[in-house]
Amino acid sequence: MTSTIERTAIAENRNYGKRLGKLGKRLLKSKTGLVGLSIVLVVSLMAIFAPFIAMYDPAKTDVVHRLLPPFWAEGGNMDYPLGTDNLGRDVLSRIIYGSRISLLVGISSVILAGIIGMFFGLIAGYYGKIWDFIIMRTVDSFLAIPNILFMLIILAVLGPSLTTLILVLGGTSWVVYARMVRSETLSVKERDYVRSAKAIGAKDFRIITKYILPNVISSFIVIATLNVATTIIMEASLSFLGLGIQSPDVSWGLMLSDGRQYVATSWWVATFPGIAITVTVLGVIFLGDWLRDILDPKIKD
Amino acid sequence: MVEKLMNVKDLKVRFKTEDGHVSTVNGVTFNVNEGETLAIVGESGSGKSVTSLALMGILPPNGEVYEGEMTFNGKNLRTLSKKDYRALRGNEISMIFQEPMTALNPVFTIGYQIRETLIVHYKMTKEQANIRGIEMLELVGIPDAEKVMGRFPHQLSGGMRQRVMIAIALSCNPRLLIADEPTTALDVTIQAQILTLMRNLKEKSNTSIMIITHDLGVVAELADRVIVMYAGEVVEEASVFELFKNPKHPYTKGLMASIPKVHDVVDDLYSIEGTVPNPTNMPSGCKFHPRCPLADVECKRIHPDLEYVSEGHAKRCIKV
Amino acid sequence: MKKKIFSLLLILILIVTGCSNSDKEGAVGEAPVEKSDSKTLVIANGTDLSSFDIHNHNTTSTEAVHVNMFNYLVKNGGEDGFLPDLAESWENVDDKTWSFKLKEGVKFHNGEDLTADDVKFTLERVAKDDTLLEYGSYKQIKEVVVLGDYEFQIITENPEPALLNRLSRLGSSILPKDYIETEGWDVFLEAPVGTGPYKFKEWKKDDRLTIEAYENYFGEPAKWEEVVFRSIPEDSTRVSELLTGGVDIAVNIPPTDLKRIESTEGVDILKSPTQRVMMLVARTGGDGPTADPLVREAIDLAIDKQAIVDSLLEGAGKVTRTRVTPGNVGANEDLYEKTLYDPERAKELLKEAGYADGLELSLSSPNGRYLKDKESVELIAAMLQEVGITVNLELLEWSSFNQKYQERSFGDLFYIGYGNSMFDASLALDRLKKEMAVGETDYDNPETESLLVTAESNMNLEERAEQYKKAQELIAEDRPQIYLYQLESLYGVNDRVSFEPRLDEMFYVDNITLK
Amino acid sequence: MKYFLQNLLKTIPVLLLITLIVFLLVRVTGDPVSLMLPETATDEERESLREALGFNDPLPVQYFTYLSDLVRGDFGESFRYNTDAFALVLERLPATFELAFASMIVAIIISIPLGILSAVKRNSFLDLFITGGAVLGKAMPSFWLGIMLILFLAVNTQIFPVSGRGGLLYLVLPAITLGTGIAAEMTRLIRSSMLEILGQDFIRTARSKGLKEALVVNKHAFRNALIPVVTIMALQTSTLVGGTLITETVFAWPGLGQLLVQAVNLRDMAVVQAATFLIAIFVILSNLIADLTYRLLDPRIKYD
Repeated sequence: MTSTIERTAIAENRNYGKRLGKLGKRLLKSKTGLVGLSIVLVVSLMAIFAPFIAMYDPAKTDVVHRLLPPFWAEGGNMDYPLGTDNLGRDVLSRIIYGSRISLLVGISSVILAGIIGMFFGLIAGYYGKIWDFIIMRTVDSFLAIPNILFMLIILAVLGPSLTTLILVLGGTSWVVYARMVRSETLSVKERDYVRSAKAIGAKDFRIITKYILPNVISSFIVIATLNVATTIIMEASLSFLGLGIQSPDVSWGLMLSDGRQYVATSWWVATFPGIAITVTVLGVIFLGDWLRDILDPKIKD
Repeated sequence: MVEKLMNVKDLKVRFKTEDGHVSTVNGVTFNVNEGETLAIVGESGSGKSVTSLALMGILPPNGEVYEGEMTFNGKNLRTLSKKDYRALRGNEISMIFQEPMTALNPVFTIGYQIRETLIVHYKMTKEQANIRGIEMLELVGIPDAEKVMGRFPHQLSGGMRQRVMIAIALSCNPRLLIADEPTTALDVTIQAQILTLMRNLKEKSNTSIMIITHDLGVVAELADRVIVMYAGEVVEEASVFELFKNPKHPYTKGLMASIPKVHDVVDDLYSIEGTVPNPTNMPSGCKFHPRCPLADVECKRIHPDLEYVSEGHAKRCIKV
Repeated sequence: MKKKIFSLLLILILIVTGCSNSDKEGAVGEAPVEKSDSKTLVIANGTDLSSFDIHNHNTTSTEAVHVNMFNYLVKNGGEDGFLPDLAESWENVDDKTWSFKLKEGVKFHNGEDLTADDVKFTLERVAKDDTLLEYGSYKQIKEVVVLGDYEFQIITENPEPALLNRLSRLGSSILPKDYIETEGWDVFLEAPVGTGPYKFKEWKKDDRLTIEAYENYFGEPAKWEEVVFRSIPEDSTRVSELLTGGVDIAVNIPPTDLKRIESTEGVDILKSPTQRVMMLVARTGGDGPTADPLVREAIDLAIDKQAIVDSLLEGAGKVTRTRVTPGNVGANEDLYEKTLYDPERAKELLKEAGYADGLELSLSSPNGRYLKDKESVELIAAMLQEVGITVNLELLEWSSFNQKYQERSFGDLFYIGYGNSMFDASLALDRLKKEMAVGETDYDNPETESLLVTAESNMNLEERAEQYKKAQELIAEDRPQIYLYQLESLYGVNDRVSFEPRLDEMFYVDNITLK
Repeated sequence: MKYFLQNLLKTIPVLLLITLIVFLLVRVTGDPVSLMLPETATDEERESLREALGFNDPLPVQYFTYLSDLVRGDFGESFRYNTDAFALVLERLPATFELAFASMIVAIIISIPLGILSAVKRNSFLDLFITGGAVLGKAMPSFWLGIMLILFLAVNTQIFPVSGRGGLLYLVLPAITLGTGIAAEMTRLIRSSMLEILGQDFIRTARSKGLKEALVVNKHAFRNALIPVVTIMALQTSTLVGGTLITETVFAWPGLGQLLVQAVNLRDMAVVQAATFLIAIFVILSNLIADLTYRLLDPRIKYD
């Protein structure tokens, strides 16, 4: 009996593995997916190798060379290809370093939210009853308060720092995952092989990790990817409200927000980080959409 | 000479996919005569449904007819303007689909869906269309027709829905009715009722019917003439008597062998080994040879033509 | 279907338009100032005024609006001394007693006469109710004794040489006693009544306050029919409104936009010194590096204040070595517009102090509280780095900064800007008194201390001022606070009006005239 | 109706939880007193104000007081305005409602035709253009969009007023700013929903009846595609209200969003609590309404 159950489950997993194997081939056919992946790869490489790529220390100020335009504009030169900001810091170097924190914030808060959401979603879906009730009502409460407001209050109270920012972004967006994981768990739970495994007395932990988790993971990856994009934008919005990343750290959101004063006078200060955000988010969304097409055609949102 | 209502010659249909163009109908030739019932038989994937969609002019956006002729009542369907084609559809040619459960729009009432055709083609007012709609529902044997007009599809059983589909298809008195597996999705007793209904309708009106099925039982019950399709080609054509009495093609024989007894649950019970080849990966020579009990080296090499063995009976095989 | 949707949308749009049109009724000054001869003046602030409870707010921008609707007893005329406002004359009877005589015939906007009872009501409220934000500045007042309809005495707890300074600043506008007592505070806050040249018309919170000329004003008649104070928090939006003629005057123009506005026809920039002086506050006690006066001097010498003013503030600031700037009682002008900058000497001083190999310091600063605060400390950190001081910069959002500020838990240095609404050296130097300095600067120079303590209650005003001047010299040498520069405010002004900004940042709108 | 009531009952624990969350958020840390007094205030002054305002009570006591006040509709007083916080919040509601409503209309006007068009012309250049545009709309932080709109449409070409609330003209730029992100999301959603519906059997049936393509798409397909869209739109309410925080600040729009941002910055907790609570109720209500609409649109779902 056990072997049959396992075989079914393994077969499903293998099927999943097979699909993964085909990814590369199908990626080459999806133009947007390819574009997305390339953007994400380039930005990630930029983040990892920032110290080797950047020409300057992103925090180094140079009052003499402040607000220099990019090299193609009058007065600009190749020493500062994308110009300098109000403190004479090299915009290009700051964008390169900024990718680190923007990605770090985006990815780690999504991972955090994912872990919390996955945990509660599994419990709510698998154990049901009062657990489900408590968790889902909590989820409803969180959903009723706009994320940005939530973050605004917490950050104002705790004071913004890189860590709190990640914690807050993660701690408020877990509900999306909890909901998704719960509903997937509910449907997987009713499948025959899970029922049989339960009937022969397999431990909950084993059932969850062996049968339920693998089925939930693909929707999970898709949503998580798309949420990285949302988080990057959220970080920018929080910077606008003065509660994002704080100097001397640098993120694109911070650059964009700080640079907004210069829109009319020194456009490059804000425009380049703006482009960096837009392009990266574009890449992440393309990648996420493509993952959705490949991994999980069911989910719509 | 019997008048040919629908004439199909060397029809080829292809689809644009990620892997390039894939041809699923590869030169199909047949005709439907006035008042006649033609059955197209084959396993799923043989191209029979695609052929019918091509005739209706409602291939999915990535599909196209790229060769051959389709003439309906003297009109060349391939050069017909969109507007003229629309005027034909649902009016002179209409169609019933395989899945009564999903073929009706879930958010509109039965009444709305039956009136729609009448209003479009006959420019009826809503009231006129309503009267005609109720008539049609009664004609297909729906009790309480007036009430059913106000119902939504999900409130009806599968059999009832298929009757509604038939009523919609017949409401404009079509000259040709294409029925794509009209009974497959229904359970056995309902199947029998629907078949009886169709036979009665066929007797009452002069409508030509093109019935698409993989169920030879249905063929025996309804058809005058049969075309057997395999991998996008016609492999045998004969009158229904001739075919059942004297099947030539090994594929036909295989199908015959797997006829379920009447009222058995129809399922994929064919005794023929293997599956229909994927259109992206067609075997050389005779497309049936990998599954054919008679196949030899020749069959791998030679792609046989459709040959007449007697009046009205043709086969595509070099071995018989 | 499509048609239906669109007609639905059309209806929805009409509803919305309908709503907003009905809102529009009664709101005047909605449209931008188009006509240059319009008798409506529009001023854009960065924040909305906080309240009409004059005792329960402490924001300059709110008071800047109030001064048009209310009056103080006396006006601070700066170099001209104190001038009569509601009070016709006054006299310092003894150390703790001041007697006043009110102008007669002054009427509140609701027609009530102003009497000494109103004064007693007003001043005793703020002096007694410790939940009021302005309580701290008025608790010196022990009692107001009414001697007649237009005569009264103010009794202070201790000798209070700066009483007139207190009475000519926020919190001391005279309120209508009867109106408030019969109608209640809630009504007053919704429909405030004062004695000023303009009376309340409408307040849409976070949008605009509209006031209109009061025909029975006791002084010179109001020059504008209507004055609108708009609240536009986003700097770039405020600048945009100025550029498009939406407002006549816009406050707090970001220095970045200075050249842009100057080069735009029809608008101009006005600079005005403010009471706010930016500084680094150093811990002079304990065993941290800043306890060494040489280190503090080195820090002072290492910072090129003028460069910060020029580059970050586009010149909108004045370097200074004292916090008591001109216009304040006791200002030491010898230290004003002076600065020290000598990085070489700074390096030597550090060597002398035993930090030849460099030194690490912590510096905390609020972010977003003061003009270009973040950029300034970033620049300061870079300058200190040049002489071998590595700065660990801690940038805090204001509320967290404030919390640490109160806990006095900063490290070596923090960056802050103090204002001074009293225009008197006492408030400015209060925090350097030994008792007040504990845990913050730990400043302890007996000479300074004795000067500050005696000056505080010295009723000989000339001698008092001299004491403060001397104290400032000592402080400039000791450097418990390293002064950087006095901020200047930048106003964007439409060419149709002429406007002279004030040191106290008040908008006396009748001093703003059409050209 | 029973279903509706059941759902309404379910919101009670949710509301209770929200009060707790909001209470904890604002009360646990942060000291409003420090913000209310100037830099120069003494510790003594701070302490007396703190005591007077009841911040020295133990937390559970504060929560209980807060809850019982709340039941009576009393959210406390705004420090900033010295008036009843709830009244203040209610006063701001129309402005925010106007903006949110207009933004939703903008989002609908943009997303419905574009979503349908890109689904119908799937994989065409137009589709790529629309989906690319939608992603771009999503990728642009709204404050940035707002500032750009002001710069180009209000300052450089003086078509629209810069800021403030007035007639319809004043509404255009803020509504576009707030509506764009949602339009982008909805366009993507309508597209994928339409794509799924267009592949359904009943669409083939509709075509086989000889209906015009426009009718097939706009009626048969769209009515079905709308069903999931309505649900997601309701989920956007929260995003929409959240977006007003930014948009209102950029455009000096005197609504709830701006009030909230300033209240949070100044620790005007009574206002933060009242506004958050009201927003939560609003979001929950709109979800309930969406649920009802959903049931209305989809005859397959029956009321229990």
